[in-house]
Amino acid sequence: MTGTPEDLAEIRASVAEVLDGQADLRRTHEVMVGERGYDPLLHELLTAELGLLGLVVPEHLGGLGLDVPAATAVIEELGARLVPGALATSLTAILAARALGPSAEPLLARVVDEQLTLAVALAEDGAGWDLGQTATRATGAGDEWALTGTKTVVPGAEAARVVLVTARNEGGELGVYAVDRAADGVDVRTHMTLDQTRRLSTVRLREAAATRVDAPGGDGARVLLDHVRAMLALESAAAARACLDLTVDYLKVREQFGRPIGSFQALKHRCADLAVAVAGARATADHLVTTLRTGAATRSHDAALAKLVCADTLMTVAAEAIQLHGGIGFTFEHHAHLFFKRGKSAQLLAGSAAAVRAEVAALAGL
Amino acid sequence: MTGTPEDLAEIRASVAEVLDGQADLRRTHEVMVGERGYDPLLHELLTAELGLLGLVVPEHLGGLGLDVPAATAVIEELGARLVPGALATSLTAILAARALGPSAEPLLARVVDEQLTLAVALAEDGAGWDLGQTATRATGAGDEWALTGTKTVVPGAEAARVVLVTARNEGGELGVYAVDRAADGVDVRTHMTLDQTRRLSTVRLREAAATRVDAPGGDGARVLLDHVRAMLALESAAAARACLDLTVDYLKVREQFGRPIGSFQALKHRCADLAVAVAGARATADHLVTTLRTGAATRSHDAALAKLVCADTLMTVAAEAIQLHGGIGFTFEHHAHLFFKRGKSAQLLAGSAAAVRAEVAALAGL
Amino acid sequence: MGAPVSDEQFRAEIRGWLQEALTGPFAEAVGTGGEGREHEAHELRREWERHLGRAGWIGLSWPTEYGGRPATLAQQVIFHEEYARAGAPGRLGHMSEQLLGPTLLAFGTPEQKARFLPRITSGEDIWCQGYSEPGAGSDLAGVRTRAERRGDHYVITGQKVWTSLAHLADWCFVLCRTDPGSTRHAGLSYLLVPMNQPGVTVRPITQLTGTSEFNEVFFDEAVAAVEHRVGAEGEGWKVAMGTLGFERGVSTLGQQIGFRRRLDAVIARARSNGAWQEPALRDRLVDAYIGLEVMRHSAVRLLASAGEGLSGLEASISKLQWATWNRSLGELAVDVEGAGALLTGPGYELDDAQTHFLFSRANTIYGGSNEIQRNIIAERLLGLPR
Amino acid sequence: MGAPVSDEQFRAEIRGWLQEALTGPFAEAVGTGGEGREHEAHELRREWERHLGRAGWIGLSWPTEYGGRPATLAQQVIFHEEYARAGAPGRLGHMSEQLLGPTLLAFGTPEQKARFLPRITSGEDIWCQGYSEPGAGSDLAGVRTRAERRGDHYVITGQKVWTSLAHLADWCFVLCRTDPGSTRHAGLSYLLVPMNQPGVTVRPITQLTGTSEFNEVFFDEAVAAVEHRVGAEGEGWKVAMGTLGFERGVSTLGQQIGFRRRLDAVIARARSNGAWQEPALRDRLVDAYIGLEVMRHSAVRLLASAGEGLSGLEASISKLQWATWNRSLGELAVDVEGAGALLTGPGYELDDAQTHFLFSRANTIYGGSNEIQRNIIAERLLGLPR
Repeated sequence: MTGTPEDLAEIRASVAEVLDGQADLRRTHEVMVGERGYDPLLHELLTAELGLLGLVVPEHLGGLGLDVPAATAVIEELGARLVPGALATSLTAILAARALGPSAEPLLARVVDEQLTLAVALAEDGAGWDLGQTATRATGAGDEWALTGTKTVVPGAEAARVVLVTARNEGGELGVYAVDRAADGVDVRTHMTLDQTRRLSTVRLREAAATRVDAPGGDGARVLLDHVRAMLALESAAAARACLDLTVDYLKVREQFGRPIGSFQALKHRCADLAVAVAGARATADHLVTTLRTGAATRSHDAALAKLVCADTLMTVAAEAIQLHGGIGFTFEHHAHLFFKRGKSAQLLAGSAAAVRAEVAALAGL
Repeated sequence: MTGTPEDLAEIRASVAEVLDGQADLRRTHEVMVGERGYDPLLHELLTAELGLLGLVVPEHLGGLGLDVPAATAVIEELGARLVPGALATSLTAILAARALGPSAEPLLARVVDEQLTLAVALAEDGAGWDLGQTATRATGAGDEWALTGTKTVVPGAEAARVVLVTARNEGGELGVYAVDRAADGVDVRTHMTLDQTRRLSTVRLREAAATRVDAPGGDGARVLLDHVRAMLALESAAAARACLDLTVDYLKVREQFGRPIGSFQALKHRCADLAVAVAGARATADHLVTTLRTGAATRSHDAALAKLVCADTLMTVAAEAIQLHGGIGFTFEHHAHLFFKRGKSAQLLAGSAAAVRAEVAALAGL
Repeated sequence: MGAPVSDEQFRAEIRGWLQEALTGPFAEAVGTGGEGREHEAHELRREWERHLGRAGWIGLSWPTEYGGRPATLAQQVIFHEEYARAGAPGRLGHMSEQLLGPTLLAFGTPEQKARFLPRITSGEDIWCQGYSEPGAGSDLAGVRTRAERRGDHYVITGQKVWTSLAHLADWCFVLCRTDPGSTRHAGLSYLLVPMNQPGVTVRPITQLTGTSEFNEVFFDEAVAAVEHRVGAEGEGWKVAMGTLGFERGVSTLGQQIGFRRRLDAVIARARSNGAWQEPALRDRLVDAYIGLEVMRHSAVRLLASAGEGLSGLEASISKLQWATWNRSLGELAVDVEGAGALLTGPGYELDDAQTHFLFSRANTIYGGSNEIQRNIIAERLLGLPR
Repeated sequence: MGAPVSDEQFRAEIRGWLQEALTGPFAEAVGTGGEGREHEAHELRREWERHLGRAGWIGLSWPTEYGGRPATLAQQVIFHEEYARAGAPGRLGHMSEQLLGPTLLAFGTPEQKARFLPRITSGEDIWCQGYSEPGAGSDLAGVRTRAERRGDHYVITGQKVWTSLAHLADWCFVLCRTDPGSTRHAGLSYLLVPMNQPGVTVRPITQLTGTSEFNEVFFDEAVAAVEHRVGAEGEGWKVAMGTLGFERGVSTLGQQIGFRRRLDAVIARARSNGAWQEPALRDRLVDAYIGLEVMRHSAVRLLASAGEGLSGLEASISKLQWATWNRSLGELAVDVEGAGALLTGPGYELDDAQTHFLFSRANTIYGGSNEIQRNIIAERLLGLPR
């Protein structure tokens, strides 16, 4: 594997094939109402067997050494099927760790070595995703840190073995720390969620042992936030497309008044508008992948903008999907509502529309 | 005439008949590009001959003594045909004067006696329609006042003989004053306007002789502002309806792809949404008429809300009218753009959407 | 109870009665059974129907011989306003009173009226509606459920969906195809079918809220008496359309009070959690307020011109307005909550904002979808060609 | 000029050339002839076309034998970007270069190419487009203009509308019905008609801006040589559709620079007059920025996958995006101005915001209306049934 477009297409295709067999929407539907809320066997298959965690980890750390697009392609395929669990957050954390440079190499080596799934914990009550207001404290030095604080609405924590956490040291500096879920002083409480495909947890840390992942003086916390937004953007763009496909397929076969309802012009025009939105979201997500790949300085701007555009697009498409399906789209057994709920969680996580829009404006220098 | 619903319908019908003959849209199109920008003969006909200025002036002041809805019906009929000039502003000023009570009776008597057309001048550079920031000064006392200041974007002034002006006296109190256009120190400069059916003037006052119209200690300026908003609301609701009718009639006859384009479902659904908006605007305008008629305490709230809703509705309908007419709707000789431009002037006059929305929220106690 | 009362008297009476009932034996029923909460407190709400009936609050404006009570259109609105204001429970008798009753009054035989109407006004019988079918959706003329006449009975086979309250109902009014060769609007009949018989099976539909308001109803050689056919054989379409007109009737007006309560609750929440300070959210809240004012003025205007009831056209405009408005408010409610709205109780237990957000997606689908309403408005109000 | 240059070299070259030309003899032409300003500075812009042609900037990627110049797709985009950035004048040669040229390259005879293309690349000939007809609008297949063959000529009678530049053009490419019994797509031919002949009359259409970009063109026994028919007789539809594809081509990508300039101007105005402090307006401005970013990413994505050119589908998405975006920005521009935007200069002279506001209403109508684009996307991209 050298990371050519053909390699990339092959990786995407093989992941898609596995997911189509093991983690299609019907399976997501089953898994999300189970006790765990995710499929441990799928996690095992994609990590230990397929080695996805090592995909973009450098070769000298034991990984396959592929570039960013290999991981983002997998995030998209997971997103299109709304796969629950810590697979997307793991790849997101790995991408973020890569971007953090040498200081994160020990973590990356451990990820491959121990096949660690990861979650990313940023938000706090009161602070939300405003990094400047982070109140979780880190005490210690060098390799030995103890974290105290509470992180809320953490995706992936129910299925992750390590959680990346933002915290402030005694000097007031914000940093990124890795905490083992199983360590003393770590309490993960997973909630039932409106978006059943994405459980959220409260992570309480009381003098929990941690290692620092980012280099002092850097913008590690921001790197983490940008990558979480990128995850939401990529998932949403892929899900929006899948949801539109689902809807269009239905409109082609469903008949009313003696005609396929997809032949009614009012519905056609609405679908056309959705297709335009989906194309825009996809292009914006693609651009973000390029930004992450090249390490461009526009990362924060592009991630914020893409999360806003893609989450809104998914919400628009999914809301129309329910409406265009009519009564059947309102049933629990149908998939439309999964996209709808996923759209709302993508909108509300990692910053409200107002906050993210203001960030985009500031970062764009408007 | 006793003001029964039947009387009202009769007044509306007879005014509509005159306007259909003398002031239909085709005529508006001609008049608006002329030098004056309005039709003096129509003004003469509706005032001196039909006596519309006396319609709602109390009988003891020489008027017909009808109630508010008689005047608002005329404003609506003028609005539906986008009739330029000072007819609507005259009726608006008369309604406001009625609401001001005994202090305004001398003005009302003069209006009937001399067949005065009226304009209302509120806005100033910098202040806009924020009454609190009015800078025009009134010096004097009793019946003799002198006004100094500049009013901008004044509708109707090009065709009015008297202008009602808000000004602040030496005690800082805001009041309503009547200024004769022909008086010394009054300079009216009329501009060409984006909305060609509504010319706007700058009225410069330098020690101009004036009489006070409202009673000290009251909220005369607010009464005036509310009535101007009411005028914009009523005109817009009526124009929106006329514009939708125009468009629907076109869609019924215009053929493309071998069918009347009104049979295409996408266009039908858009027209249905417009019809819902028009019905809402109309109901809101009707409610405002009731408020003005009963002197309800909700006047400021209802006028602000109605101006917002009705102006936006006209803008929406007119924008769709151009689009649904296609190329022909983009030509100057077509009427669609007159509604479109009128919609924008209704939106931007008497307070921006943001300012008026904030007022509505405050007045509603939200 | 025969003499007409003034609107003020009427309002005072219903308000007083509701207050007494809802602070007394039915205190627990307050707030139950609203939209998306149809699954709540069935037993209590069934008793509530009887309580309402005994007090004479069912069948306003119906003839007194059937247990009705004289009431003007304005008073019917007042009833709905006060009912909503009091937070009284969602009506199990909604279909019976708003749909079947008016249909029987308009199309029923004297015997049918005498038999069924008093049991509606007394709150005893609960009815459900058998119109929609799988695969037909908004296209009611696509009914495929068959009813074959055998002597003095019809034998019914087919399937209905989106039947709310079917699991509680005593009777179902069912649109069936009695002429097997017919298509579309022709050949349908309107039958009254007892639910408690071997040929009827009810299966609840789980909705995206995780709860079940709606059901599938399977008819497998279920039986209805010929004398329980409303209207002539083959004229069921006309009868059903009459009912649809009533469905979007006067209760819409009273509904506004409930909407205002919802809006006020969302605004209060926004004020308490700081969302009100966010201009974009505040604008949306103010726009929701303005939209509700527009609906209120529209309703008053309709009421002033309505006389006997609302036409289908006015009802279509009203349905499109409120369904779309309420759906938007549902989304606004969770946006005001922010990310906290993503957490539910155990077992997918939803709070008011979450329930509103999810359930209101049905508003624009049921009772004639937005698309159907737009068709009606475009063709029948604006006269655009088919 | 034969050897390929790098993109950087190319950009430096065109940028330098434009700067020299537009600070020198063509300084007065800067900013003229944009959207809604087609009526400006005709003589100077005609000379500008020849200046462009002499410098070899017309016919990028066309064969050098017709005066073209080797240029990659990326370089064509660079040309449009730099052109917009420099504020260079609106192109009178737009139809010639973007529409007719590619059509002749694809469908023309060697003689037609040799005769017409060099006069396009030299900036000598100006062409206009004769497609739309009164009563046909977006339905090009409804063409009724007839062309009757008489010996080596066609004799043309009929009327075209929305013909921009007709009053300046030397030639018009006209879609005519050559088979009098035909309907719809069949029986049409694509003819090249000289404008300077007795049978052709041009009448300007006054638009809602008060200016005239567009014209009506009347053909009254106008003449075109049979050898100037492009494609076979009766195959004009296929030829014209090829041209429509080109129309929405690569220039769309360069257009973005112009959009950004417009947006920046509106934002600058909002900052200077205080509108930026108004959250609702600021949100709309930021959303416009975001919308433009999305269009930019879409364009880059298309470019990366395009190879030879854009497909009609991608072009439809792009057209719908930019037309709707630009129309919204036009409204935003006057809303930022506030009530002051209601005053014009004498003689209805419009400023930039007013021109943008009014003229942009045409964006969603011409070149295939939004409705036509939605039909195309729904049927050809999504595969929804007709």
